[in-house]
Amino acid sequence: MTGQLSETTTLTRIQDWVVKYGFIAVTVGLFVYFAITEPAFATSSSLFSMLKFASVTAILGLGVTFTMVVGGLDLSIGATAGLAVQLAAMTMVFYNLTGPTAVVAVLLGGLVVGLLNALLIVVFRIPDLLATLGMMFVIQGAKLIPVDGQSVSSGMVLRDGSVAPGSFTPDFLKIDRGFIGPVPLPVVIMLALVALSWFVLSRTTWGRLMYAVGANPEAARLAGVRVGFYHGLAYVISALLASVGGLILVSRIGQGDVNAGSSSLLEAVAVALVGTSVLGMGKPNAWGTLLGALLVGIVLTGLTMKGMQYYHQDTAKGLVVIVALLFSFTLSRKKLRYTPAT
Amino acid sequence: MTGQLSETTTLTRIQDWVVKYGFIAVTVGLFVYFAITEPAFATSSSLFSMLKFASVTAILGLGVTFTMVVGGLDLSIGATAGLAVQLAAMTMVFYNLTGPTAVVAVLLGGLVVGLLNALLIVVFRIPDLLATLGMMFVIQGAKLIPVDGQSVSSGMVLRDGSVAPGSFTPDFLKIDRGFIGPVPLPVVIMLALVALSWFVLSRTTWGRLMYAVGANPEAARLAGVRVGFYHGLAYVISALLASVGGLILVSRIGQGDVNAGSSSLLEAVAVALVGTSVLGMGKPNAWGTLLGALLVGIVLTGLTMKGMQYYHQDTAKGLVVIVALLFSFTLSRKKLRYTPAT
Amino acid sequence: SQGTTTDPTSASSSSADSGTTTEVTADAPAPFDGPVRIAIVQQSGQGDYFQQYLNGTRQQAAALGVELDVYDAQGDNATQASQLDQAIASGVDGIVVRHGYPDTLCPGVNAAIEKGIPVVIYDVEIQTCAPDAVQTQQSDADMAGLVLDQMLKDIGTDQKVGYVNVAGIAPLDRRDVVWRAALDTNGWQQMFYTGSFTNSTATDTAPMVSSALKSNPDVVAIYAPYDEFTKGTLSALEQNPDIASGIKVYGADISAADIELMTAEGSQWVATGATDPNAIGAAVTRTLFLHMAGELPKGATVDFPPILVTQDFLRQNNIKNMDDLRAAEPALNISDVSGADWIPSVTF
Amino acid sequence: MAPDTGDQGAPAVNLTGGPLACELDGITMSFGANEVLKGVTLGLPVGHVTALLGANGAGKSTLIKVLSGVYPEHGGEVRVAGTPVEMESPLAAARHGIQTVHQRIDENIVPGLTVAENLVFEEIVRGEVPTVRSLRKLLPRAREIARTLDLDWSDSVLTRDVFELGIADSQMLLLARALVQRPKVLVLDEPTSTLSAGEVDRLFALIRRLRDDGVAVLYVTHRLSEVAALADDIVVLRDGAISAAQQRPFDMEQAIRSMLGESLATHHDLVEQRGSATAVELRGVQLLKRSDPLDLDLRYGEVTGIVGLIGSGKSELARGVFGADPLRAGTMTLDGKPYAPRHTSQAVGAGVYLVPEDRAAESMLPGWSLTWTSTLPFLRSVASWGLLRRARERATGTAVLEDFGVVATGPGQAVDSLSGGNQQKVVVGRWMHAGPRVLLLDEPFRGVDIGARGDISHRARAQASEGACVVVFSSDVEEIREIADRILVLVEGHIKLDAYTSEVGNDAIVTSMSEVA
Ligand SMILES: Nc1ncnc2c1ncn2[C@@H]1O[C@H](COP(=O)(O)OP(=O)(O)OP(=O)(O)O)[C@@H](O)[C@H]1O
Ligand SMILES: Nc1ncnc2c1ncn2[C@@H]1O[C@H](COP(=O)(O)OP(=O)(O)OP(=O)(O)O)[C@@H](O)[C@H]1O
Ligand SMILES: [Mg+2]
Ligand SMILES: [Mg+2]
Repeated sequence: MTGQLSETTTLTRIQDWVVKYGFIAVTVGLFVYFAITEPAFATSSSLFSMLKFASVTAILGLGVTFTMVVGGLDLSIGATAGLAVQLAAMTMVFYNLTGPTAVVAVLLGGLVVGLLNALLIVVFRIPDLLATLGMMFVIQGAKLIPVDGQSVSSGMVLRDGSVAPGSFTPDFLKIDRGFIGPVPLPVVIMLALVALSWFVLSRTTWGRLMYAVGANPEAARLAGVRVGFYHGLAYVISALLASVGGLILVSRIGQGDVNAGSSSLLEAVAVALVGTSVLGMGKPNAWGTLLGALLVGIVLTGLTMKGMQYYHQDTAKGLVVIVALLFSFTLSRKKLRYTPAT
Repeated sequence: MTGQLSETTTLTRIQDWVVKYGFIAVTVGLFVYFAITEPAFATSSSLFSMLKFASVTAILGLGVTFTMVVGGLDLSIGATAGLAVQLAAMTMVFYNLTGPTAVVAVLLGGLVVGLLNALLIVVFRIPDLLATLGMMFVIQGAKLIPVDGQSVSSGMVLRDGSVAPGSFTPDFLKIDRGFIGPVPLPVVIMLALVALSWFVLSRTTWGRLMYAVGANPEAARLAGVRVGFYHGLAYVISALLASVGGLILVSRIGQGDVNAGSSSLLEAVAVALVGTSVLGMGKPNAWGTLLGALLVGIVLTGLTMKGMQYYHQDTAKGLVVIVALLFSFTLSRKKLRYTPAT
Repeated sequence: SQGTTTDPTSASSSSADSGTTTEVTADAPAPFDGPVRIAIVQQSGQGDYFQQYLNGTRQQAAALGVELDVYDAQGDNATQASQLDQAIASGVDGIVVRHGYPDTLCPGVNAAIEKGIPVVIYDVEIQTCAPDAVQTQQSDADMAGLVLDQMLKDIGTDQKVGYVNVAGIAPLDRRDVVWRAALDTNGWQQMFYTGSFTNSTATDTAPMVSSALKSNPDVVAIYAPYDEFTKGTLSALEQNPDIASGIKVYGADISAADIELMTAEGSQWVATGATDPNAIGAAVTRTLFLHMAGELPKGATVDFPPILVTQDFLRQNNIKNMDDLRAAEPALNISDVSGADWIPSVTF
Repeated sequence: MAPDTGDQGAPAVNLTGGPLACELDGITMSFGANEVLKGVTLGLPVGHVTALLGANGAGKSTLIKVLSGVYPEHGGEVRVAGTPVEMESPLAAARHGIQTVHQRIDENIVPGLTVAENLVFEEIVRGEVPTVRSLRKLLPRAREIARTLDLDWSDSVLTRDVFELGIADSQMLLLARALVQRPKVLVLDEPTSTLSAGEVDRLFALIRRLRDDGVAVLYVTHRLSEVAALADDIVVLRDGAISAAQQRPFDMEQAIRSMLGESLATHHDLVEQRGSATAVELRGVQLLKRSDPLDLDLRYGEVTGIVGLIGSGKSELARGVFGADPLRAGTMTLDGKPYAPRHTSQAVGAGVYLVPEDRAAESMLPGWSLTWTSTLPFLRSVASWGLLRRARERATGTAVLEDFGVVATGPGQAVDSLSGGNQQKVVVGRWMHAGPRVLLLDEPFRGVDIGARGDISHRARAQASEGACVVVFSSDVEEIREIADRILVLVEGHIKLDAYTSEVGNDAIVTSMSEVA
């Protein structure tokens, strides 16, 4: 019995610990560091505003997570969130309808985008990345057509010369500005959606089947799984989540904004990808995505408080991502297998 | 043991034809349409300026193509091109050095980025998408540090209060503004790089081994291929190509520009992905990437001449991508297999 | 047969603010006696300001029956250079170049002029390298100056202040120069300098200002010299009601959305420096027409003055949108700038 | 498990006393906590074929990967011609004259490259081909390599994407590629599991020729008939250690005992069962592009074996009945009712299950545990209201594991880290556990050791006697005879013979298999 037993030496045990908890440790460590050096950082209002800031990224990241679970990647989420902004503003300002109507319109819009993505990918067999990239461009342009490229705001003059009749309703603005107890509403929404996503993905048959589709679609099909359905479902869920993110955005801005959402894409992807490595999971998962969003939020808030130049944001974001990945992939002794396909 | 030949009915023959040439037919068809309806479209100066316009996208797309060949995807090319813009401007304006020195500095910068990407991916085993996404953020921020976030232009005031001594040299500006015979230099560079990339990818053992690494790294490893070397090589080539694209960009802009390059990423990815479907190849290839860039160029130029709103650009771009993909993937009878991995 | 009445439908299919045209009293000179095609080559069309600018351009072109090609670089300078080439190659009769870098545009502008295409520049400092182009600009220095004077009046000297801006964008850099001078002369102490210029500037700027505020709750005023920055700043204030309630915000630009924000209950945006982008778009186009007709020499310069708009002024006059503002402040219309008896001037 | 102390005692390093081409000395290897090789010492004599036997998971493929430089981090020593060498990479092994054809074809074929490029691949890798070379110029060399195994592939086949080759042709390609290198040591890991008789004969002729030229051959197989036909020596690997070694004449009983342990379940003689009620009725079904329509009844209560050469349409038939691919033409009924599954989920819902032939590509979900793999098709039964019940899941996983004696660390182990035979047990087991009406087994014994093969066939027969309709597809007549009550011979999509096993001899089957339609 000589051989090289993989002795669980202290070293490998430390290594495993780092892989599993390193990411969380970094997050907590940074948090503590900022809390000590910047007294303003750990105040509850500062924390809540940080969480609020992270909420949109986290929610869009959840959408990306779902599509990564089925082995794809939704590049259209940023544009979908932007579409939501546009739809909400139009519903309330142009048509003078209520806040709830705007929410319904936004979710319907998201549903349509999700179904279109699913159609292109499942029925027309266009690889995920390509289909959603195309959709991204289409939505980005198409959403501007009804508003002639202008941001919608109350009091604006319409094509026919009349003044837009409506404005953002107070109940709608509550989506971003409301509270439940001391907790801002978007934070509640984010946590609820993360918990729900986690639940769906790891405790229900739907989630399991989505993971199956992502792991080996052919094997899943031969096990009797309706691969196309679950594959498409993930894109519908993703688009709906993006719409919810858009709702928060538009309620935060308080008017239409033609550019909202588009900058969220790469950040959401980054957060979801980073999330795959949390707890040494090696697969896309909801809590990981949340943690990724929080880590980015902590770093940006903390460094801004420390007075860094605005362009250090990106550097910091990138370094955080890379360091998180070093923990998970470089140190990991088991091969992490997650590969989002086309 | 030749396996069965598929029956070639008229229908399937048409279908195969469409898959193979449909993309080219659409490109040519649109070209002819614009040439007829917009007399200014098909003039040689107009065509050359269109080609010049497409050159940067095509060159960045080539970089993406190389990384897709090895089964990855380089998300840092846009940032790398932006870094090139910054480096060239700094070399000439801050340090008052010559154009050739700037070119060398830019290519060295690209080399460093490529090697860093290769290090993260090959040595530190971080999945391609994640590593290059992280690098993208890092470069985007880091390139702004030496210039305090400002676009470099001649005559600007430096940190120490002195005026920047240098300016863009005429020979450097020739990179974008020069001609060889009637052909603009960037077009020549683009064609040369496409031809070279095609040659390397499909006529040399290096290219073949890169395809092998992308298609089945395990098989390549078992056959003795130094998988890591070729995998890393693709990222180095990609970063160098991005730097060349950046050189053309900065010489076109004629001064530093902090935002240059970043908008090219998704377009370059789209073009390279669309290129995989040209001629029914089903794998990333240099000519396909060129054609993709040309198609996008034709559509955007033609529609602009037809007086469309700016936001229709995106819609048009997206629709072109989707239609091209419908030809290749939906109609294709053979299963296209290309899947860029993590 | 340019009409005299409001004609929103024929003026443009895509107008937000539709203008009124003045009556012409003379026949148009060459080349406007035949079909004319002009192009505008703009650095970016995204955002309200640029959309309104383009709206003014379109309506003014339509009023004279001129066809307009719009080249939009979506913020990409290299693309703008290419598009200038494309516009020249497409054989238009005149070109407006709007925003961008001088070094980027200079060769193209000179090439166009060499080919006999008249060029009007808006807001690019290109005099030295393209002396034959007609220069137009809104005065950013004046705009910043007006607002900062108001700020001085409101808060006095020796105060702690915040600043939201980024470097590297020409008009913002010009405003920055005025800001630095004001810091010095007024003894203001800049506590933070932050901002994020992205595709969704307002949304991305908000969290940064919010964090900066938390570590510097003692600032009394913030200058955010671009309305997207101003919006982001307001949103950040809103998220920190406990520390931010007394802070005054000074901005730039004006649009219907901005008016809504300034007049909203409890709004902290107290003053902005403004021009009407619609009017400027139209005036620049008129300048091109004059230049094309030979009534304005090569190398001429035309300036568009800004005005100061305060929250009090808006509230007192019950101003809800740009139409109201124009009615209350006709100076915004600048319809007399670059006018001629053969040009139906569009006023808004 | 009691350690095997076979009467051979400590395994001999050198059975023949002749010169050794290559020696393995005290090789150890482990994956994580799993110690797979526990000190293997073995010599490969020049001009001998050494058969390496062992149950699934014994460590054969691992040993081979050590020898071929895939696992450089092993313990112990490798000597080539008496000199210790570092096998630090596959390239190093090739430089020392060791050529290997690994077990998993999909890990060795490079899709996206042409057949020709795959044939010449090793030479491309070693830089023996000039850097700049067009495909056309590779063709002559590719043809030459293909000819080693008498593969007369036309240029149109050679320039095709290798992905379009079937699994058997791919195997032949890999063999040709290794054989043409004129190695000093040739290592073949289950090369015949996807081949049918004709190809096997050609391969064997070539191996014998190489042996006579002085090549040392290490040959891994689960087919004892091949050992008898080809091998000079037998070495048996058990639980990561050599448990026995033999020279001709072989004592197969003894070999099997050392493989599987003394507790080998005695081989059940087949008691023929004849079914009556028709389960699936096929009418006018066309399997291949140009084959005639076929009528066929598959009955409950018996095991139907469908045997045919490669490309005869066995898989097409299995997949058609399962709804994995649409039938080209024809109709089916199940229990007398029209049955036209447009999707596999309908088949599974109706109790029609398929174990597909390509395990890695069609059954394995990377990283999935034994439990998850087992419950995948029947998630609804381990969930209530869409909510997964973990206890129920684990119970199913454990049941599958125990029913088949899967060698695993527990129901939580990832299935793709099991050895091939154990993977197959899991896949077969999950369907059997659910009680199939119709169970289609496509090449169920591919890469499965005799013990497991006995288990699977025993269980399949038990299912049939409980009333299920079991259909086994194979190209191996022996295998089919071992399991089937009724034998059908398929030739080019057409049934050539349909008889009960007891009524038909081997010769008749083989003759009709090779008949031309
Ligand atoms: N990459 C790996 N990671 C972890 N465990 C492995 C790996 N490869 C093999 N094993 C384990 O090593 C043991 C030996 O596997 P190996 O493939 O060598 O068996 P084998 O004798 O070739 O079996 P078979 O006849 O089924 O091919 C098995 O228990 C398997 O689970
Ligand atoms: N991937 C493929 N591409 C093209 N033709 C194929 C492919 N797979 C199988 N074929 C062809 O389809 C026909 C039927 O194949 P099928 O797999 O049903 O045969 P089989 O009897 O099961 O043989 P095997 O032992 O190879 O599985 C054959 O002519 C075969 O060459
Ligand atoms: Mg094996
Ligand atoms: Mg088969």
